[in-house]
Amino acid sequence: QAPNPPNTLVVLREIDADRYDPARSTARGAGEVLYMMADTLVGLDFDMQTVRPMLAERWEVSPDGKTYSFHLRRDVTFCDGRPMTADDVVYSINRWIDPATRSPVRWRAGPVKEIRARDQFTVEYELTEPFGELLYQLTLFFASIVDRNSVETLGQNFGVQGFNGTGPYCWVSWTPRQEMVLRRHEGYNWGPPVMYQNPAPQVDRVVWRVTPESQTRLAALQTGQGDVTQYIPAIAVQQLRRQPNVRMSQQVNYFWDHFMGFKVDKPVVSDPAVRRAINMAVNRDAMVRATWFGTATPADAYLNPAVTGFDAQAATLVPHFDQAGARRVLDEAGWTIGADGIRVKDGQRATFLVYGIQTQAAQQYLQAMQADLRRIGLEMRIQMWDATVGWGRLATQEFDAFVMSYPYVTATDALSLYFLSGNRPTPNRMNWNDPATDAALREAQTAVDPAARAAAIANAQRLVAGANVWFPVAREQLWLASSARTEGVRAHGIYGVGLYKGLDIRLTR
Amino acid sequence: MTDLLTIAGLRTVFRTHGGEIAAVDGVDLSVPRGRTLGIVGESGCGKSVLSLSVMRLVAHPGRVATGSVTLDGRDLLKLSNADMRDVRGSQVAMIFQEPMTSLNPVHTVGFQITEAMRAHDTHASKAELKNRAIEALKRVRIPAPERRFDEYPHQLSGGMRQRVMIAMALACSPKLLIADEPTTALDVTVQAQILDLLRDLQQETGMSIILITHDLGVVAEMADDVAVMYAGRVVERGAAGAVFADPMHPYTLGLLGSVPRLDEERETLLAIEGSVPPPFALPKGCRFHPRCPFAVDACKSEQPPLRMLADGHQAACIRAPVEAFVA
Amino acid sequence: MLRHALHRLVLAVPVMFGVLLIGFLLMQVVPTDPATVRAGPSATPDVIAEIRADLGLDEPLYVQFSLYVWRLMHGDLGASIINNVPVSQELGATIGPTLELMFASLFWSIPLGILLGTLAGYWRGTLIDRFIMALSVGGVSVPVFFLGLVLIWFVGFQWQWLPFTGRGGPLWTMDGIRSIILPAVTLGGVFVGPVARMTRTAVLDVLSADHVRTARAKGLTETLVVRRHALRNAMVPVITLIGLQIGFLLGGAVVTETVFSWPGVGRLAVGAILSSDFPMAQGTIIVLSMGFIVVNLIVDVLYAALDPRVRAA
Amino acid sequence: MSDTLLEVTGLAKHYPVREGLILARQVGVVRAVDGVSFTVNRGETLALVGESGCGKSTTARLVLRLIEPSAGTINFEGVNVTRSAGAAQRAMRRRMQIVFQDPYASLNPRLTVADTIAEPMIVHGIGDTASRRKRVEELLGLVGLRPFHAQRYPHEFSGGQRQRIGIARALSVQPDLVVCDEPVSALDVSIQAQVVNLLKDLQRRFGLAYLFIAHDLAVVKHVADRVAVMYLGQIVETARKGDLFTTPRHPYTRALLAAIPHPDPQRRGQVKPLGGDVPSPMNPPPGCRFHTRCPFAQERCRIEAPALRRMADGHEAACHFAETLPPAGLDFSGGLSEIAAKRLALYARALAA
Amino acid sequence: MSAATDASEPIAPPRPGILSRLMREPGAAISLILVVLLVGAAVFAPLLAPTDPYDNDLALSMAPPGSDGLLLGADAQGRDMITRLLYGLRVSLMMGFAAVAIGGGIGALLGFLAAFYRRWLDGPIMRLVDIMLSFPAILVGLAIAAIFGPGIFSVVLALSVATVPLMARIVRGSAMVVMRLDFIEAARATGMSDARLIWRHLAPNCLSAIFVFATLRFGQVILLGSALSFLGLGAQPPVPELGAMASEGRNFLFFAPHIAVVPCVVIFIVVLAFNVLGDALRDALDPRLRV
Ligand SMILES: Nc1ncnc2c1ncn2[C@@H]1O[C@H](COP(=O)(O)OP(=O)(O)OP(=O)(O)O)[C@@H](O)[C@H]1O
Ligand SMILES: Nc1ncnc2c1ncn2[C@@H]1O[C@H](COP(=O)(O)OP(=O)(O)OP(=O)(O)O)[C@@H](O)[C@H]1O
Ligand SMILES: [Mg+2]
Ligand SMILES: [Mg+2]
Repeated sequence: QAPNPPNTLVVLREIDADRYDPARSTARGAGEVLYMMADTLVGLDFDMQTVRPMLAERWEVSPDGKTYSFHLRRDVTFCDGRPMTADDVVYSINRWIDPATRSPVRWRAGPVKEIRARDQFTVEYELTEPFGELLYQLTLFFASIVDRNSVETLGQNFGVQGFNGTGPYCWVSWTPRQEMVLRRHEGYNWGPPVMYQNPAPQVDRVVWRVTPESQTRLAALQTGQGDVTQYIPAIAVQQLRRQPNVRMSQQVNYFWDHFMGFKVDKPVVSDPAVRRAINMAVNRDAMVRATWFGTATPADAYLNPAVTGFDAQAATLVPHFDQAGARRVLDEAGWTIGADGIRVKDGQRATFLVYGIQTQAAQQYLQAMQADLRRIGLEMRIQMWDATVGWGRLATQEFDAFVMSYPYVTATDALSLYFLSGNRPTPNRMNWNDPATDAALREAQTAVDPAARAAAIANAQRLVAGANVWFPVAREQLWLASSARTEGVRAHGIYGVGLYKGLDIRLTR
Repeated sequence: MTDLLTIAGLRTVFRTHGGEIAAVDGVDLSVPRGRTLGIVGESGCGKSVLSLSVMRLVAHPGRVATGSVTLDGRDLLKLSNADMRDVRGSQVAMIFQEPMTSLNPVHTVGFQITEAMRAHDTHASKAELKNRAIEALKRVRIPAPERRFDEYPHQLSGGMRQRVMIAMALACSPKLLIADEPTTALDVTVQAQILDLLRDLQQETGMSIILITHDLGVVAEMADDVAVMYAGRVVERGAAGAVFADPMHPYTLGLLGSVPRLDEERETLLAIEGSVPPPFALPKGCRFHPRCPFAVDACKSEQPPLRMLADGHQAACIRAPVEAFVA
Repeated sequence: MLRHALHRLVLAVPVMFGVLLIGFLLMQVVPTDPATVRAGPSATPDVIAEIRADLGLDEPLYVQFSLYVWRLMHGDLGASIINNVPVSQELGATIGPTLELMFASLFWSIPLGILLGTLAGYWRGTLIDRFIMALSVGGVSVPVFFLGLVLIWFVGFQWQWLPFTGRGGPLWTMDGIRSIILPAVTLGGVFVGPVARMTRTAVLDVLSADHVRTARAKGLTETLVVRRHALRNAMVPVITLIGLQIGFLLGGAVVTETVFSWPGVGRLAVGAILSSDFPMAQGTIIVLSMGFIVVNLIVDVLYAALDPRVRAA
Repeated sequence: MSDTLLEVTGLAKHYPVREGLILARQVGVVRAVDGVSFTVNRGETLALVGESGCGKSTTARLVLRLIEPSAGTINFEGVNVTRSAGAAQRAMRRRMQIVFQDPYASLNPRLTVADTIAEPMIVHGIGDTASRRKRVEELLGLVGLRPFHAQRYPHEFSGGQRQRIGIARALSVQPDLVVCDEPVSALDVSIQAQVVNLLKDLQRRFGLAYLFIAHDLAVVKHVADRVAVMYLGQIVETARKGDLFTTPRHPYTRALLAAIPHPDPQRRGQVKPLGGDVPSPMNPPPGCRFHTRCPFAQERCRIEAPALRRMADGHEAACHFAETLPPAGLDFSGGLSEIAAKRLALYARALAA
Repeated sequence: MSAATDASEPIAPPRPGILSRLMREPGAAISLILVVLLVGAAVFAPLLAPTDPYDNDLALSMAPPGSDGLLLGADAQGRDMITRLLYGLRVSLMMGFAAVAIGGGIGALLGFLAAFYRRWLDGPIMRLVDIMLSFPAILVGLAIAAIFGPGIFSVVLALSVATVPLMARIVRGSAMVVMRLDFIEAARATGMSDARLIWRHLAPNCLSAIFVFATLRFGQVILLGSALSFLGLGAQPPVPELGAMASEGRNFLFFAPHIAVVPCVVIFIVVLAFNVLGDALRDALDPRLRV
C-alpha cells in the first residue's frame, strides 16, 4: 500500500463546498479550508467562550458599545508576500457587508455604520447601535481578511480559481468535489499563541479529499489513505477509540445541535398541546443512542449548557419523556383516537409532514420518532430531500415541521437567527411571530450591560421553550480521528469546523 | 465398376424431449465412380440428414448410431476427427439448398473459396491461391471472376451464389460431390443453368455426385441411379431409367402421379393422401401403409426389406409389382 | 462505409437537439431555485431575491434556451450558476477520469464477456455453459454499490492490496493503474454478464447457421470455424447490445464514482442536477448523451465494418 | 360465361429508391410492376407466371388494393375501384380474397383455426356467433378438414393442412375472386397435388375466379384457363392455355418451357438453359427488356420496346419478331412408360376405392 | 375427391405448453418456483411477517442474526429484518412491476405504432426513442426526484421512463418481423381496421418478445431502483424497500453487515430468479426449439 507523500496531510471529508470565498460561502465545507487559508481579526479559543487576538493584537470598545478599535499585528503578510494593513481589513469587511456581494450572512457583521482605517495598523469598526455579539461573529470565517488585489483580479472566480489570504496555508489547486490542495505559508508565525503551541504550520501540504461514502472514508483512514477526518460515522467512534492505529480527539464544547421545528401556524402542529405531546412522547435518550451511538447528547434544552447565554431555567420548560403524559395531554386537548389508531379532532386527523435534508442521522432518528409518535396516535410523515434541493424546499410553506442541524457561537446568535419575526419565512421557518420574543432578542443583541443581555436572552429562551416551538433532538459531539502518523490534532469545532488552524499538526512519517 | 461410396445400415438418431428418434433408419446405398445418384423424397424424409451423416456433420442432438460409410475403402465413421477434416472438402464436398445463407455474409467470395483451398493445401502462396480461385470461378462460368473475387455474397444473385458454392466445393477436386437440393431455391431458368453446369463439371472431373432433390424432373434429368426415400428409409432404388419406366413401390407411383406434367392432360392429379409421418410418430410395419391404397394387413405388421425385383432394381414393398396382386 | 458513418452522424443531430431541449425543459420543471441553493441555509428572502435577479433567471424560457443554444454553437457552455466555474472547465476536468474508468471497465469486461459467452455457446448445455451463465447472471444481479463496498472491504481494507479512494493519477502511471483497478472491476462487473449472455445467444444463432455448416464442410478446424465464421458474425448483435448498454454503464458509473470518490462526470452531473445548476447540468447531460451517441456511432461504424451488407445499405 | 369480373389496365407500381442524408434524394425507382393489363372473367383462372422478382406478388397486392398503384386502373365488375375507400373498399374486399404462398407465415399462430376462418365474417358483420360457427364447420369440411380441428392452433397442422385453412379463410366471405399467390410452391409434390385438386374442385362448385400466380409452368398448365407470362414487371405474352403451350410466341415463354426438366429419363438432355440473370428492375434494359438474354435479339430489340400485339384470337405477345421466330421445337410427347401408366391407373383405382 | 379425404392425416402432437417446457429445465423450474414463492411472500407479507413492519424497538438496534430469536437480526431501528424483508419485497416487486408495466406498456405501444405506420411514424418515434435512450436512467431519476421529491412515485416514474425506449426498440424489432408475415396482409385483405389489426394480429405475436424482455427488465429495474436509493432518491422512511434498506444499511456495513447484506442477497435472488426465468422463457419460446 503506497503511503501518502511525505509531509502531506490528507484530510478526508464528506462533501465539498461550492466555492471558497468567505463573503459568499456559508457552507461548513468552505469554512474548513478558509480557516486555514485566511485569518480573522479575532479567534475563538478551544473553550468556545474566550475570544483571542489573531490578526488584531488587541482591541478596545467604546463605552457606548458602538465603536471597536482593532490594533493589527505588523508582521502579517499575504500568501503572495504582500504585507497586510488596515486597508485590507476595511476592504474585506466592507466587501462582506456590501449588498452587491449578496452575502447571505451579512447580518452577522452587525449594524455597521462605518469601518475605517485610523492608521496603517488600526481599524475602527463603528456600529449604529451596540451589538454584543460582534466579537464572536468576527471569529467566524465570513470575516476572513483577504487580499484586495486578488479579489479584483479574479472577480467572480475569487475562491474558485484562486485565493490569497494570510492564513497558515495557501491555495494551490482545487478540483471541485475531489480535492483541494494547500501548501504551507512560508513565514507564517502569527498563529494565536495561547491556543496553539506552534505559531507556524508544521506540514508542507494539506490535501482535502472528498470521500462521500462513510464506510470508504473509514477504511481509508485505517489503511493510511487519509490522515485525519471529522466525518466519522457515529457508529465507528467507539470502535476507533479502541483502535491503536487511530487517534481520537474530542471537543467537549461543541455547539452543533439537531432540532425539529414546528410551523406554528399550520393545522395540527399549531395546537400547543400537540407540540407538547410530541415533546413528551419521544424517548429521546433511546433515539439518540440508536442514532449516534453515544457520540451525541440527547438535547434536553434548546441550547448547549456550555454556550454563552444559556439559561438553565428555560431548560426545565422542555418536557421530559412521558408517554402516558403525552396521551393525557392530547386527550385533554380533545384529540380522540380514530379508527385507524390516529387521533382526530374536529374532523382533523393528527398527521403532519416533516421535511428534512437527507442525512443518515436524520433518517434514523426520524424513524424512531415516527414510531414513538404512532404509539400516542400521531402520524408523522417524512419527506427527505437531497441537501441541494432541500434548502429550496425548506423555504416553502409545504410542510408542517422540519428537522435541521446548525452550528452557533452564542445563545443570542442561535435564537436571533431562528426566532426573530423578521426572519420569516427563512430562516424562521416556524413562522414564529411573537413581539415578546422579538423584544427580548433585540435587547439581548443591543444591551451594553452584559447582565441585561443575559437576562434578555434567558427570557427569549423561556418564551420559545414554553411554547414548544421546537423539539430539541441532540447535541452532536465533535470527534476528530487521525492516523497513527499524525500528531497534534485537536478538535476545535467553530462553526462545525474540526481542525480550525491546525497549527500543531505534525506528520511523523 | 467399383463403388466410390458405400453406405451400409446407416442409422442416424436425434435425442429429443420425446425420446430418441431415427431420422435415417437403416439406409444402404452406393455411388459408383463418375456417376450420379439421385435421392428423392418428400420433405422431412431424411435426405439432408443422410447427406450430413456422410460428412459427419450431424449437429448436436443428433448422432450417427450405427452403420458404415465407406469411401474408397475407408470407413469415414471410424476416422479420427482430424482425418475426417481432411476428407471434408478434399474428398467429399457439399453444396446446400440455400445459396443465400450457405455463404458467410461477412467474408468476400474470394476469401471463402481460397479458405477452402488453404484448408487442404497449406503451402500455396496467397497469389497462387487467388489465381486458382479465379480459375475456379471461371470454371463455374461466372462472368468477370476477377471482380467477383472481391465481392460479398449479398452482391450476387442467387444463381451466382450457387455457382460460388460449387466453385468452393470443387476447389480441391473432390471425388464426391453431395448436392443437397442445389436448385430448389432457384428459378427454372437458373436451375437449368446450374444443372447444365454440374453435368459439364462431372464430365470434366469424373467425380461422383449425390444429388438430393424432391423434383422428379431434376432426377430424371441428372441421375444415373435413383433412390427413393420415405420416412428415413430407402423404399426403392435402381437405375434411373428403370425406376421411372418401371416404378415398383406405391410411393414412387404416388410421386409420379402427383407431378403435373406437360406431356399429359389430367383433370385431377393422383395425389398421395395424407402427409409424411413425423419421425416421432412412425407407424408400425411399412411406414407408407397408412397412405398406401394397396396396403393390406400384412403391411401393418412388418417392415418390408428392400427386395431385388429386377436387375439392379430394388423396392421395399411386399405388394410390388402391384399388378401381380391387384387385378 | 464513410457514407454510412456520415449518415448516422447526421441522424444524430436531431437527437442531440432533442436531448438539449428536453434536458433544458427538465431543468425548468425542477422546482429548485438555484438562488436559494446559492444563498445557503440561513439566507433571508431578500438576499435570495437579489441573487435571483442577478442570475438572470427572470428571462422567458425561449429566450434562455435560444441564448443557450446560440452560445453552445459558439463553443460556449456557460458557467456554473453556483460558483461561476466555466462548465467547460469542470467538464474538462471530469471527462478524462470518467473516460478512463469506462475504458478500464470495458477493457477487461468486454473481452472476458465475449470469451465466456463464446465458450458457453460453443459448449451449449454442458456444465461449462451452465456455470458461465450462472456466473454472468449472478454478476448482473448484485447492486453496484454493494459490489464496490465489498471489494473495498476485502481487497482494500482487510488485505490492503489496492487503494480505493480517488484517482491516483493518469492511467499511464503506476498509481493511476493501481487506483483504477477496484472501480473498474466494480463497474465492469455489471457488464460481463450481459455481454456474455448476448455473445452466447449470438454464437448459438450463428453456429446453427448454414454458412457455418459450409465452413465445416470445407474441412476447417473447429477453432477456425468458431473464430472466422461464428465469432465475427456473432459480433454484430453483441456490439449493438454494448451500444445500448452504455447508458446502463453510465448509470453504474455515477454510483461507482461515488463509492470510490472517483472524480468523474457522473458525480458532477448528480450534483449539478440536484442543485439546479442549469448550465452545468446541461453540460453534463450533453456530455453523457454525446458519449452515448458517439459510442453508438462507433457501434454503427463497427457494424458496417463487420457486416458488408450494412455498408451497402 | 365470359363476363368480365376484373379488368386491370396499365397498372404500375414504382418504388422510389432514396439515398442520401436527411434530405433523401430519390436516385431511382424500382419498376416492380410497369404497365400491366389483363382481365379475369367470372369463374375463370388466369395464371400469372414469371421468374422470381418479376412483379407477380406486387401485381396481386395491387389488385387487392393492399398497396396503392402508381398508375393504372382496376375495374371490378365494371366499377372503378382504383381509388375507392371506406365502405366501397370494404365491399370490394369482401369479394376478393387472397391465399398466400407460405403456409407457415400466412396464419396467425395465436388464433385458433375457427377464429382465423371466422374473422373475415366478423369484420364484414356477417351472421351471428352461432351461424358463424356453423359456417366454419361447413368450410372445414369443404377443404377436407374435420370439425374438431376448429379449436386447434396452426402449429398443430402440417403445411398442406395450413394451406387448406388459408383457403377456408378466403372462402368464408364467399368471394368472387381469389388471388392465389403461389399457393402450392412451398408444398411437397404430393401435398401440392392435393391442394391443386382442392382448388379446382372449389372452383367448379362455387364458380370462383382465380388469379393464380405461379412460377411452375407445369402446375399452370394443370390449373389455368388462360396464362399471362411476366418478365421484369411487364406481361410479355398472354394466351389461352392450349395456345401458349403449343405455340408459344415470345422467346421468353419458350425459354421458360424449355427449362423445365421432365420426369422422364428418356428425354434427358433436352433442357436448354437460358443464359444470364434477370436484370434489376431498378434499371431495366432499354428497348425490349428481354433482349439481354434473348437468343433472337436484334438491333431493333435494343432500341424499341415492343408492345403487346395480338397474334391470334386471345393470344398476344410482345415481341417484334413473334411471327418470324423459328419453330419452338418443344416436344412434350412421350409421357409415361406403358407399365408405369398401367400401374398408375391401378393406383388411381385403388385410391378411388 | 381428395378434398374430403384428408382427415386421416396425422396431426402433430399438441406442443407441450410453455409451462411444462419451462418445468423441464431444472434452472428454469427453480427460477419459476422461486418467482412464485417471492411473489407469494410479497402478497402475503402481512400474514407471514412476525411483527409490525413499522414498530421499532431501539433496544434491539442492529441485533445480529440469531440473537433474541430474530432469525435474520434487526435493523438499526431494532425492527425484525424478516418482517422488513417481507414488506420490502412487497414494495420492491410492486415498484418493479409498476415500472415495467407502465414503461413497458407505453414503449410497446410506441413500438407497435412505429412498426405499423412505418412510413410516417417510424422515423419520429425512433428519434424520440434515441433521445430517451441518450439520457442515462440515473439522471432521469435524479431530475424526477428533484421535481416530485424522492420516494416510490419518483422511482417508479423514472424507471418507467427509462424502460420506454428499450421496450419500444424491442417491440418495434419484433413487430417489424411480424409485419412482414403474410397473415398480416391476409388480415388487411379482409378489410379490418388498423386498430383491430394491431390488437388481434400484431400485438399477440410480439407477446413473447415483450414477455421475455419484461422479465429481464424486471431484474434490471429493481437494480436501478436500488441505485437510485443509494443516491438517496428511493423510498422514504419508514417504507421498507429492498434497495432503500440495502443502501441505508451500507452505512453500517463494517459494523452490522447483515443490515445491508441481507437485503442485497434478497435483491440478488429476485433479480437472479427473474433473469433466469427470462432466459428460460426465451428458450422456451424460441421457435427453433419448438417441436
Ligand atoms: N436437430 C434435429 N432435431 C430433431 N430432429 C431433427 C433434427 N434435424 C432433423 N431432424 C429430423 O430428421 C428428419 C429428416 O430431416 P431432413 O432435414 O433430413 O429432411 P429432408 O428430407 O432433407 O427434408 P427437406 O426436403 O425439407 O430438406 C426430419 O423429420 C426432422 O424432424
Ligand atoms: N416495398 C418494396 N420496395 C422496393 N422494392 C420492392 C418492394 N416490394 C417489392 N419490390 C421489388 O419489386 C420487384 C417485384 O417484386 P415481387 O414481390 O412482386 O416479385 P415476385 O414476382 O412476386 O417474386 P417472387 O417469385 O420472388 O415472389 C422485386 O424486384 C422487388 O425487389
Ligand atoms: Mg433437406
Ligand atoms: Mg412473390
